[in-house]
Amino acid sequence: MRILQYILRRLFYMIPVLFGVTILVFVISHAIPGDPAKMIAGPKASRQAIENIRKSHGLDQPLPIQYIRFVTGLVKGDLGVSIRNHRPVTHDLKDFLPATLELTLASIVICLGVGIPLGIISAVHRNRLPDHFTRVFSVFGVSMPVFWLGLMLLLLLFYRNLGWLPGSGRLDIDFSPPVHVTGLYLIDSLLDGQFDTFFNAAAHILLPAFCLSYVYLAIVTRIVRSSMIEVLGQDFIITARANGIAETAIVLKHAFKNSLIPTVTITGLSFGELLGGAILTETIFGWPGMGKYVVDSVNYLDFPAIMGFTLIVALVYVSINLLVDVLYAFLNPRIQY
Amino acid sequence: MTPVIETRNLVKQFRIADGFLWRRPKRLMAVDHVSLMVRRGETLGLVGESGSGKSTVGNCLLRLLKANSGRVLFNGQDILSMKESDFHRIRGKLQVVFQDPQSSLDPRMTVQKIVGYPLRLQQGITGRSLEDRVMAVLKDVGLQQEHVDRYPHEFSGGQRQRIGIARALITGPEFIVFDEPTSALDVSVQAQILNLIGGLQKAHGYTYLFISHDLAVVRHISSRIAVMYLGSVVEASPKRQFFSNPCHPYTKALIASVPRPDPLHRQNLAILHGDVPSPLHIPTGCRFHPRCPEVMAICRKTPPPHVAVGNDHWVDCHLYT
Amino acid sequence: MKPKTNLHPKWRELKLTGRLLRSNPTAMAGLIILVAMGLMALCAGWLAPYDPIKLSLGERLQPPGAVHWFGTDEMGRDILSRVMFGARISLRIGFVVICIAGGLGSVIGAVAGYYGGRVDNIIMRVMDVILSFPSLVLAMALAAAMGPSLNNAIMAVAFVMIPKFARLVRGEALSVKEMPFIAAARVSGARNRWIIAHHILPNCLNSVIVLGTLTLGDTILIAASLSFIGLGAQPPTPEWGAMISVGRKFLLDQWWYATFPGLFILTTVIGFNILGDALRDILDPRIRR
Amino acid sequence: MKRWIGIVQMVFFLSLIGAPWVGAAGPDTLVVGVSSDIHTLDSGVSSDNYDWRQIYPCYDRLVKYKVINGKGSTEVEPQAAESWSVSDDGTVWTFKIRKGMAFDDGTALDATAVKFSFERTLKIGKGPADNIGAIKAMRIVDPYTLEVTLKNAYGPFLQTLATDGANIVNPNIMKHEKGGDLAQAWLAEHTDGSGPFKLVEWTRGQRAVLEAKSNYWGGAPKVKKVVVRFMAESADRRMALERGDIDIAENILIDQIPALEKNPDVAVQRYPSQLVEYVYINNQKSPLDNPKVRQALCYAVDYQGIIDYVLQGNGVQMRGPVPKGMWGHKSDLFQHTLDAAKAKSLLKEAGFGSGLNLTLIYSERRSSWEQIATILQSNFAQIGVTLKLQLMANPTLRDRVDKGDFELCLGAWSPDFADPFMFMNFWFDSKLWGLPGNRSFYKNDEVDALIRKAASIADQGQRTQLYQKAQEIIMDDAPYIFLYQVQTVVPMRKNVHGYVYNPMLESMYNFESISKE
Repeated sequence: MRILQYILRRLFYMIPVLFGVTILVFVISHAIPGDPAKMIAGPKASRQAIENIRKSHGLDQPLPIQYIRFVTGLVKGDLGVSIRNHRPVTHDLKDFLPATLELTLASIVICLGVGIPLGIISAVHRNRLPDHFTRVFSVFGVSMPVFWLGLMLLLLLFYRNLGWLPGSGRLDIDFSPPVHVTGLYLIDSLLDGQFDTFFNAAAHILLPAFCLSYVYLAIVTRIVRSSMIEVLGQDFIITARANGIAETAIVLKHAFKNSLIPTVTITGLSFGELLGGAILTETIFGWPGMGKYVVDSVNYLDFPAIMGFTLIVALVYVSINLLVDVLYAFLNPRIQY
Repeated sequence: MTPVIETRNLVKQFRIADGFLWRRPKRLMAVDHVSLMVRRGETLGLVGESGSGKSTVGNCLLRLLKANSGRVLFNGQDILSMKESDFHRIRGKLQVVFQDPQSSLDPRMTVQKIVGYPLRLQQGITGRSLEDRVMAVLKDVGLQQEHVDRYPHEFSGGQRQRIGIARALITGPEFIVFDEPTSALDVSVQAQILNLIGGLQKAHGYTYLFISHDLAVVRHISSRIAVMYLGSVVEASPKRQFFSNPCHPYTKALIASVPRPDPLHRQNLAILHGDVPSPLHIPTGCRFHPRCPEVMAICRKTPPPHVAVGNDHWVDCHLYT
Repeated sequence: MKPKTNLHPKWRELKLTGRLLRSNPTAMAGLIILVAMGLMALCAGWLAPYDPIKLSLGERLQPPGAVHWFGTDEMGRDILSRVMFGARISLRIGFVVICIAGGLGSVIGAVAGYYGGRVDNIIMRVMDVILSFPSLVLAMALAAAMGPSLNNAIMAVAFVMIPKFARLVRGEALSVKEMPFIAAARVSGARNRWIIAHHILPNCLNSVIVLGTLTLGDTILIAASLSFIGLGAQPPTPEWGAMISVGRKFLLDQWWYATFPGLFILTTVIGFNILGDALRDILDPRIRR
Repeated sequence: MKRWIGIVQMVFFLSLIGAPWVGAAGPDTLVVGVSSDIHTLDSGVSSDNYDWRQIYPCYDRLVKYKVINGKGSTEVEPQAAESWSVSDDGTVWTFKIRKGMAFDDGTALDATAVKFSFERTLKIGKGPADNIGAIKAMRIVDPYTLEVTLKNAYGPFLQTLATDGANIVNPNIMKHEKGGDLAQAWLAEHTDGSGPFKLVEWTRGQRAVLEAKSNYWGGAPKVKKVVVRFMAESADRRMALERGDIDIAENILIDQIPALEKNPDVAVQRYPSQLVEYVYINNQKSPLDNPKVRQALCYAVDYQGIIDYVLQGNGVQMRGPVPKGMWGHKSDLFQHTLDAAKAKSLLKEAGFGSGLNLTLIYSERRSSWEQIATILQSNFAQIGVTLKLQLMANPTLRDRVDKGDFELCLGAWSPDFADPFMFMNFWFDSKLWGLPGNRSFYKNDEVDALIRKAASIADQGQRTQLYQKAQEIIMDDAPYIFLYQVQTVVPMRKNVHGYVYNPMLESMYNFESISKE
């Protein structure tokens, strides 16, 4: 009941934040000098054609009215029509957001799946070879420009020179996208029972997901390592050891559980940055997500698209953080709301 | 003698949880209609268990906390309703020494800066004359000249508390609150500090409010003692009467719980039943009734009256009506 | 107690920091990297073998060799010289951004944490708004709105970084303001603004320095990303991110073009990161005492 | 330590199993790697060659460009129109529509369908309407005869009918109309034409799949399926081409071409295009309103250097505004070449012997611009002109060009139809200042009169004379710096045959005649 109230209260606080987000995007995107009608009318368009486009998208209205129209549409679940793609922004969302979410989720899986074991190994073998190795690995991670890593190591090495992994895109040419349920190919293909599509999609997502996750992988490794070291030095662990409980059991059962909380926190915080970092990764790996869509929207001043997408990303970010806080309470019963 | 400082029906509540939708905000009654006074040149000891609200009273007196209602009169002037700029002018007259000498000194400031601070901020004194005044007051509290350029972490606990006292003294205050000034110190150092505090009072005629949970310390330094229980003062009397004729059952229990050197007196120890109730749910009637060994039916319903049981001796208890 | 010295107390603290720093090999490694980068940037005018801007189209895209250690770019310019001059821009971006974002963010965070209540709520909601944007998109839109230029890119990145500092300092301020020395300062006659400036902020300084060091690396990366999408330094000014951006077009055949600036970004950011990590320990008062 | 050795061994073992990734498509499927996704499939709305790439093969038009000896030409020949005639004053055109053509749902392609399509485009009034904007009225003479009346005689009219804006759309799309949008919402995501292909899949950001119609009236296409893959990065497309994942790669950066040519599986074809790049000089802004200053700038540019290094030789210097390969081009026209001494003396005459500060704006729309801007900066420095470069977002750039708020600006232009009208009338008519075409804000009454007259008559010989006379005046006024005419470079797998390049159909493919071994 308490937690429910807490969630409700947090949901309530989301409203002003999202409202602020719409205002901020609206102001910033309209502050970019230029006219979307001039962008999409084509290079040789007559003034009449530009004027017609401006009218048909309501761009001839004063800005406050445009904003009010956006917000009233928003309340009805309508994000407007993309100026550049001539179709509802919600349709574009349905097409591009899942790809980004899939990439982001996959990189979180990699982050945790690789980062936690590395952190544990590092903590258990503190100041010995595996630890040094892990620490070097993670310093490189947080310091590497994402786009550079993607270009140099991954595409050049694994795709072009070694040919172990497929290149850009989400699927090979022989595969059709699975039936749209969640939009995440890895899940949709399994739901559909198409295992070869699943493996193909998995092979495609590997490089970009690793590239995207590397920075956060390093952070997760560090966090797990330091909190493990702290926990391993505490009295109850020493007692457990003295009582002859096997070392592996101590590490996994006691120490690991205690290091979960900071890991969850950092994962939640990283989610927003992963979504943002996806822009560069998507560009490099030709990943058909919203990163490129947003960049193009900004380049074309496609206001409804910019507004729609930032709003959705903000919503995802805020919701994930709420989720993290709830998980927090779940993992740590001492915390009260 | 006229009181230097006096509180009338002082109330302080804390909001501990925000209200939202159907949930009302939670409030904690920390100080519940407290009336006290301290006369010029005397030391009033304020005792009570931790959480009884005694430090809150001290903080309200200094306007460190904003009281919800009631009045605080300093030399007859209500300082709670005063404008900030007016109060700023008399700030130097009211000073405080905190419990933890380590955390009450900004770790990033040297002794010179810490001690000279009130003068600099209130009277704009700087430079040579400020240094001289700092030197003088450091000498008063038993610190040396070469200490002025050091940081707090370079000192021992007792020395730090001397710095804290020096800071309180430099403006020449009329009234000083000591908020458990010795509880963080070793016993041997405690005595030194208590003697310093007492000596300073004798030399300069300061007025003290001495807050402590330790009856032994209070007994050592106070001329009058007040007892607080769950945000309210239950008994106040001159020191001699306080120990010779404690009236409130809580006071009796407190005195009885002080360990005595003589093992033969142990059987007199009164034992309080139960835990201190949460200040969120203050019992009806007399707030002490759930633990009181002499509880009566009326105690559960009616708040006790304020009764004079002797010269300058007040108690809030149904037993004396 | 420490032996008495005649040095000014501030210097004694600095000396202590220096001693702790010297006894920490990783910190020294980071410091040496950064000092080397800084010197390279400062002395680029003397060190660089060629003019970083002058075109010599005949020597276009030469591989690394005795004449051009890092090869040349598509305009025949010496990449080594451009990397050296590029350090000036990249480091400047880093420092300026951290100064702006760290300064503003700290003040905002301190005000929010110190006053609490409604002020805190409003400020932190605004910070949430900024945080809930993908930072690159926000910086991109800002840079596009203000017109792409180095200064605008700096402002945009700084804007995006403010909430990081604000959050940190707010958290610290919440605990610092409960410390008795804040009450003591008030009793001494300090007003709110004075307390924020003289007590809250200085006591958050260590954390801000650590975060600043760690974020400086991030900042260089974000600024490089902005240049990577064409919104940073304007050509022909050499900047590492912009160099990689152009260089990636040549990556498959002229690997050296994007590689060297990439390595320099990597090295610099590593320098900041390990120094930051070490500073976290060194400045920790629990360890100092 | 043993454990680590084990892990290393395992990785090594896995790398042996993991056979090189094979993703190539079979011979019935043609895969094209392109840089940009489709925005809309509605030919009444789109002004974008990248959209036309998919739209064009799905529709028929009244006329099409001829293919002569396997090469695309700028002449038109009958397609949906079997034949046509024109009145003497050039304003009334009568088209005989070919019988036996049909849309997918069986609806016959007839005069009504043509009339419907043109009217729809004109009514929508966006970019494509400008192309066929000469049409005043249409009359259905009989089900297979259409009479089109023009507002006034318009030289390039027939050429405009070969553009994507003149696609013939199935009138039945109107059943998808919503809120009077002329079915724009539906047609943005679907195709409904009588062309050799139809769009069967469009996964946004990933690919579009065109399926060949075996019953196409002009004969079944040679491949069964065309997959257009959207791959934003040039390096990505190049790697995919080298690995055989795609068959044709579009827009490969010029610097990656030499390495591609070394690949034995890849054939690199070069075609002279009519895409030109040039510098807008704002003729209305001091000191650029002085023709001597403009001429000086034209003399200061190292044209050959730009072509040799930026284009790697894949281009030729322009000679006047009309590109080579377009009729009306004058091969002996005066054209500025690099002559720094002359440039300096011209500047001196204009009173700027001591130097001049100018700003060049450009965007990242074309990857070559940054290099060109840098070279121009260095060229201008030789004659004492300090050039400030200002990169800006494309919308901002277009806005400033439209308002005339610039000094120098880099631009590119390609014709929509094969007529010098696309250059002469757009670039120099003082009625079209700003974005509509005259980006140098040039005004010369004599030129205005010449080009307007040339547009209103049908006779090519006469028109050539008028345009060439105008060009001579223009070269003296130096309103733009004409840089070069690009060679389009199309790399494809060696087993792809039958590709025909047409300079009017930039980024569009003759998918129906391409085959794969």
